[in-house]
Amino acid sequence: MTTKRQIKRLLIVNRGEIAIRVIRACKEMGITSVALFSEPDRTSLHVQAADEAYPLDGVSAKESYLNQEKILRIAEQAQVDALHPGYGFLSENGSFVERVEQAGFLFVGPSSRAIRAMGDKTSARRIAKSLGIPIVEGTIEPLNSEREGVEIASKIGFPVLIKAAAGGGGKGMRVVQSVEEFSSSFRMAQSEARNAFDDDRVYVEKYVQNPRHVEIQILGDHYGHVIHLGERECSIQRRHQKVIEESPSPIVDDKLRRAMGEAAVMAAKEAGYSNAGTIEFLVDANRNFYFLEMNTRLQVEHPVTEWVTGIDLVKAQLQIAMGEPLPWKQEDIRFTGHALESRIYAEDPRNNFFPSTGTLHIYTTPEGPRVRVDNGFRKGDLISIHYDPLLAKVVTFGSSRHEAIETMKRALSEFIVGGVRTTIPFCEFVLSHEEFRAGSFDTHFVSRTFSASELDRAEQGLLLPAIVASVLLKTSQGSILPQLNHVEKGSHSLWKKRREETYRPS
Amino acid sequence: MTTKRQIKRLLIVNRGEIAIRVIRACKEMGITSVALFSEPDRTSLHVQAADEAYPLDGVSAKESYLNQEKILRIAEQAQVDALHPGYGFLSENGSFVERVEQAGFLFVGPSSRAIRAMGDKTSARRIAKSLGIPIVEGTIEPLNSEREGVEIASKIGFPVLIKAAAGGGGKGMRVVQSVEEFSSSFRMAQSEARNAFDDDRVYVEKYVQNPRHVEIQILGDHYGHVIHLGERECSIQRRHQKVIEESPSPIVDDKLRRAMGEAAVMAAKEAGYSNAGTIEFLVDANRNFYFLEMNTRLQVEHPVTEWVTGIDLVKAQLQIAMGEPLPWKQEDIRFTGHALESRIYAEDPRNNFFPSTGTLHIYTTPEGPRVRVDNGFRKGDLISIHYDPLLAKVVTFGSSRHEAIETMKRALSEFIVGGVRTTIPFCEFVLSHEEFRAGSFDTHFVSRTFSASELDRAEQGLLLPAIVASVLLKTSQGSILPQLNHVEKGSHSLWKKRREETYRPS
Amino acid sequence: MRKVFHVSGRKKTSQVELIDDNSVVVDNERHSYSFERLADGTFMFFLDGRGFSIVDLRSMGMNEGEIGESGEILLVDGHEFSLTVDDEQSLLLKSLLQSQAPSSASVTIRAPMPGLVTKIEVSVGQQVNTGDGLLILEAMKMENEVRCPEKGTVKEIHVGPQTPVEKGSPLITIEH
Amino acid sequence: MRKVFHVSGRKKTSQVELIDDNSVVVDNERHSYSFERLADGTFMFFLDGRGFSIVDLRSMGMNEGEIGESGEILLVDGHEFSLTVDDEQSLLLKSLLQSQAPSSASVTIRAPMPGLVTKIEVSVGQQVNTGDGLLILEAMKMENEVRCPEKGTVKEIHVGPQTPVEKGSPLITIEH
Repeated sequence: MTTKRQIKRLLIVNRGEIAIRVIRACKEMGITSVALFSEPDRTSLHVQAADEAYPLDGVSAKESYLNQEKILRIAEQAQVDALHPGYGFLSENGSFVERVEQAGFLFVGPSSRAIRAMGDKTSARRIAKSLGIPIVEGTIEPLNSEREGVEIASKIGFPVLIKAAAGGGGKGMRVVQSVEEFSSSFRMAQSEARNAFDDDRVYVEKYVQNPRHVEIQILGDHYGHVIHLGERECSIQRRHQKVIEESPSPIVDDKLRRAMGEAAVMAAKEAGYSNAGTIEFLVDANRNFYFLEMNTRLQVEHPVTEWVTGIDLVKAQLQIAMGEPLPWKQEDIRFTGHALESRIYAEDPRNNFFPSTGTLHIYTTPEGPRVRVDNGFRKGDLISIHYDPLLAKVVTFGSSRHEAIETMKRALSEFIVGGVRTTIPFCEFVLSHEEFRAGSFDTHFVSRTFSASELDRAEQGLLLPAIVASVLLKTSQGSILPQLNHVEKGSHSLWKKRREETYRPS
Repeated sequence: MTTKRQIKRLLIVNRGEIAIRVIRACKEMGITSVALFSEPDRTSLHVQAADEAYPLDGVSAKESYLNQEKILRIAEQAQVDALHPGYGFLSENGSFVERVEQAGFLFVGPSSRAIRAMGDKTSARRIAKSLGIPIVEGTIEPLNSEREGVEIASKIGFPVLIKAAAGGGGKGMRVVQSVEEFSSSFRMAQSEARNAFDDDRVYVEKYVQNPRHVEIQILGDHYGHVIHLGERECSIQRRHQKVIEESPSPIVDDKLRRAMGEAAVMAAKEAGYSNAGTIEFLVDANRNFYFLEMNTRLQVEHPVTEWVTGIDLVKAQLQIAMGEPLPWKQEDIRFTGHALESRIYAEDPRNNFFPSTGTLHIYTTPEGPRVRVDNGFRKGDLISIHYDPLLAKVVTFGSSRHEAIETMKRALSEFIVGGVRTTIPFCEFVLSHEEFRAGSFDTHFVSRTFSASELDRAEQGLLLPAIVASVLLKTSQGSILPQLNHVEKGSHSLWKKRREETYRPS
Repeated sequence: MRKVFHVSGRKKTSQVELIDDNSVVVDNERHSYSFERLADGTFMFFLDGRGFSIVDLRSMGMNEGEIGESGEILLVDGHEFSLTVDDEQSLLLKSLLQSQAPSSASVTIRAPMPGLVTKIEVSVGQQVNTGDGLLILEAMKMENEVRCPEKGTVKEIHVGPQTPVEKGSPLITIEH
Repeated sequence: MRKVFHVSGRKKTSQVELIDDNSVVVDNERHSYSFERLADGTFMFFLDGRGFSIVDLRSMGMNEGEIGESGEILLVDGHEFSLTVDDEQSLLLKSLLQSQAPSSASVTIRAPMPGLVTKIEVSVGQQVNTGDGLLILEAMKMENEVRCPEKGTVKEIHVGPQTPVEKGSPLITIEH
């Protein structure tokens, strides 16, 4: 099918943590990494991390990271061998991938044909159905009109989900509870889909009650060999976007893993799929699973699979793209321990998870045992409204799920961000919640258990120190007791005065 | 022997990265961590990381972290249940441990009796010999005089090693090539040993040519159950101190691992040893191994063992100290992948590895896949002459030794320190060296292959950018072309002027 | 002179009196403390022996519209607190001002982030209930619906469709 | 006016001419560059399209005794370089000064770190060879032997036993 071809220079068509993730793989493989950057990103960390960098014009995603002409022109100019799309942006855009292929570059991902077959949600549902893989009830074809949607929704019964055919990452997705809501949700989903994917086709499916969201990672080479790397549990979501993921899933046993894995591999083979991909399933309370969609790219949450399998998925992607056969058979894949990921978004969990913008005045990431940080920013960076609000991912590992959770709590306690609000306190809430710790939760966990007042409760123990510190800061500003607070490093005065007894805990 | 007893509050008798390592374990186990700090350390990271902190008087190690009276008084005052000594300082001081035991605290380490038996290098040699474990030729008893040392050295033949009976970490150790050198080396070893361990007894052993330094990690509980967790290869040393370690060792196969592991377990059992400990061996070119000494504490390089076994050694130490039986049998211990550690010391590799002091003006640690950083400092901290110059440890993992090495090179390229010189460029030299990469090296690797000019050669590709940048910095200081360099963030002027062609690589 | 402060936030007001360089009385309970500035401008804070890391976000230029002159925004171990700190003089001043202010209760909803108002879903004079959609604000590739925080009548709409807004800009005022 | 500089270090001297805001000629080869200051005071530097991170250590207060007025200490991708940068005027001045200086060759060994001199192993007038021990400097719990960098005669000993020394303090001067 394909012959082997080296990648010596790779263009990374993305920004933030995922661009840096790919750059790191390049460094470890001796590949020259070439970055792109929009105007506001010109001094960003991914530009600094890359070997070379080329400017894109403009500020908005559309003008920059979605600008196909410009990106292809840079690929020519920089004489790269291949393009890596990361996730989001152009990663699942079939016509872009086709142009990349036609221009003679390798694309680090599936072929445009496979993306069209599986990346399009409606086409993927058709394929799954044809293979006898259970799917969620709903339309197979995209909706032609709002009216058609209302009719189908009424037939299968509310609540329903409107989803972007080209979608992913929760964008262009809306839950509709009743006929009255349909019209506004339909238009918002269309408009979001158009903005995010440049494709406003949407479809409708039944909204499954209390499901778990479990996905299977697959890897396929250019020679028809496809394996799966087990599952990721992704039920902890806010606004239909994942925020905490883990592998293995607390509800998946060997038998279910095998069944879901086989279905995933079958679907990928049917579509002639190569490279890394993910099949998303809903799992109901009786452990029945339903094909949901396929993400034809690297997932945000790929690190949890990397940690439990020991396989570097980005390096595997690059090797596959170079025409290497997969070095593993299914039986070579072994799972060790438990891995957990927390996504640190610039969002305000007290205010409906609205994006939070500003300057990262303070930005300290965690370190230490069993902690991996995939981070895209540094102190002083500006978080603007132009791009996805994902700042970093914290991934932890444990010999048990309990240990992975305790390590995550410890790691998040070390992650200090000042200047924007983040999902850190929210993740801490989840990690301490009994249901989560017991492993018994579904995709409604957040809406059922979380509110801003839960954060107040969790932070109760910090209120007294906050009160006293606020007075000390206040008096230092108002210069009432200036000598008290701003003890410069190197001065011993306060120190000397302080009695040892001060340190005795109450 | 011992009954179970909870540790709710733990006093950590150390500073820097190891204090933080123990604090992290406390956080993950719900134990309140209590730190100590000398005067210059009062705003240090380990104080900030701990739940509580108590001041020690004075600046020097002797006045502060070695001040037994004061430390025991704080333990009383803070009402802790146990003390963790870390490594160095009082960690192998039998009389301190005895006082801790007598005061009714748990000591997170072996009993004072076991420390006296195994921590004393001469006593440990006696025990090993009695069990039929091969030892390096030399004295069993500490030297009574310099003259006695010269006699014995002449008998077994130069070169010889003078070693501190209470030693560890290369302190109080000297190679002596000839009779002439003996006197000065003897006195320097004595004086260093007195400073470092408050114990100036030294002994002499044959200096084995071209050996490898391989050690076995053991864990023992209070009920006589002892297991080993495989080996660490520690042959990459400068000044007789380890700087890069790994597990597994490239020369240890299953058979040798079993033989060395069994010898280590046998010695530990004979000494009634509990908690974590390490038996150091020399391995010669024919894979014969010789007992060298036992370190009766946590090792600096424990993370490599943690990564390949999945066992958290500090948590295991705490559980053992609480009287828990070991939850593993020898056959439960499985080794996965390959782990590597680079020690980042504030030392100048261009100047004989002399300690390098100053302020950490720039301090950026690595992140990303398969990287663990155990770090004790942050930007702005002052590195003084008073304590050990270890700044941080970078640990990497790979499914193969090759991957662990490439990940380490990538990680070290991200570790940026400005203000003091470090072992980073030296570690990069080792990681790129053919002998190291082939796994064929011994403890003389560094002295045989390394010189400052090797660093110049490795940095050749950075010289042109350094030259141009130095002129740009110079002109910005001299305000010849001020508008050129200090483009403030947010200003687009330079950006706008720059043509895209600027970015085309030559 | 006694240094007494009233600190409000999180549905609570406390009285804080600074006694000396290492003790403070909060709501009649005495606490010991120390407060140490680090090189990066953050603080190491010990209260009754427990350590906390403090970041003064206000001094770093972060200020929400609502906080005002007497507000402090700080991080305590990474958790953000917005508190109002008044001394006895400023409290007196406030109460005087308040007694003279008109008593009509109205609340102004402000933009939680910079963005583009893409649609306004209410009109002036309209009755609104808690949770009703008021307008759509587009930012970070998402359309976010700003919802009504409490029951009332729309008094004023400060923006139009396609208006770009800054964080904290007034959007809609609701009257009870 | 042409901006020409002579940059010396690592056993090499290069001639650098700044042409404009994005090009430079080094030893007759033209290179393109851009130089961008980041929020933390470091620089992002592109030379012929390759990116490098630059830290200006001198401006951060780091200066080795030996570097002098025209020296620059910088990190390039984390690697430290100490280079001497002269323009044509300062070069001229230096050559004038040098021609007037006495020609006796001596080298002063300086303390590589702060520490305590615990022992002096040579005396004035003594012949020393490369690698000979000169004195013991104790720091960071280690006794470090300062060795002789080149053959010569001990001309002056600047310290005594038990003298605490700063980094860069003169220890011993050797004459060829």
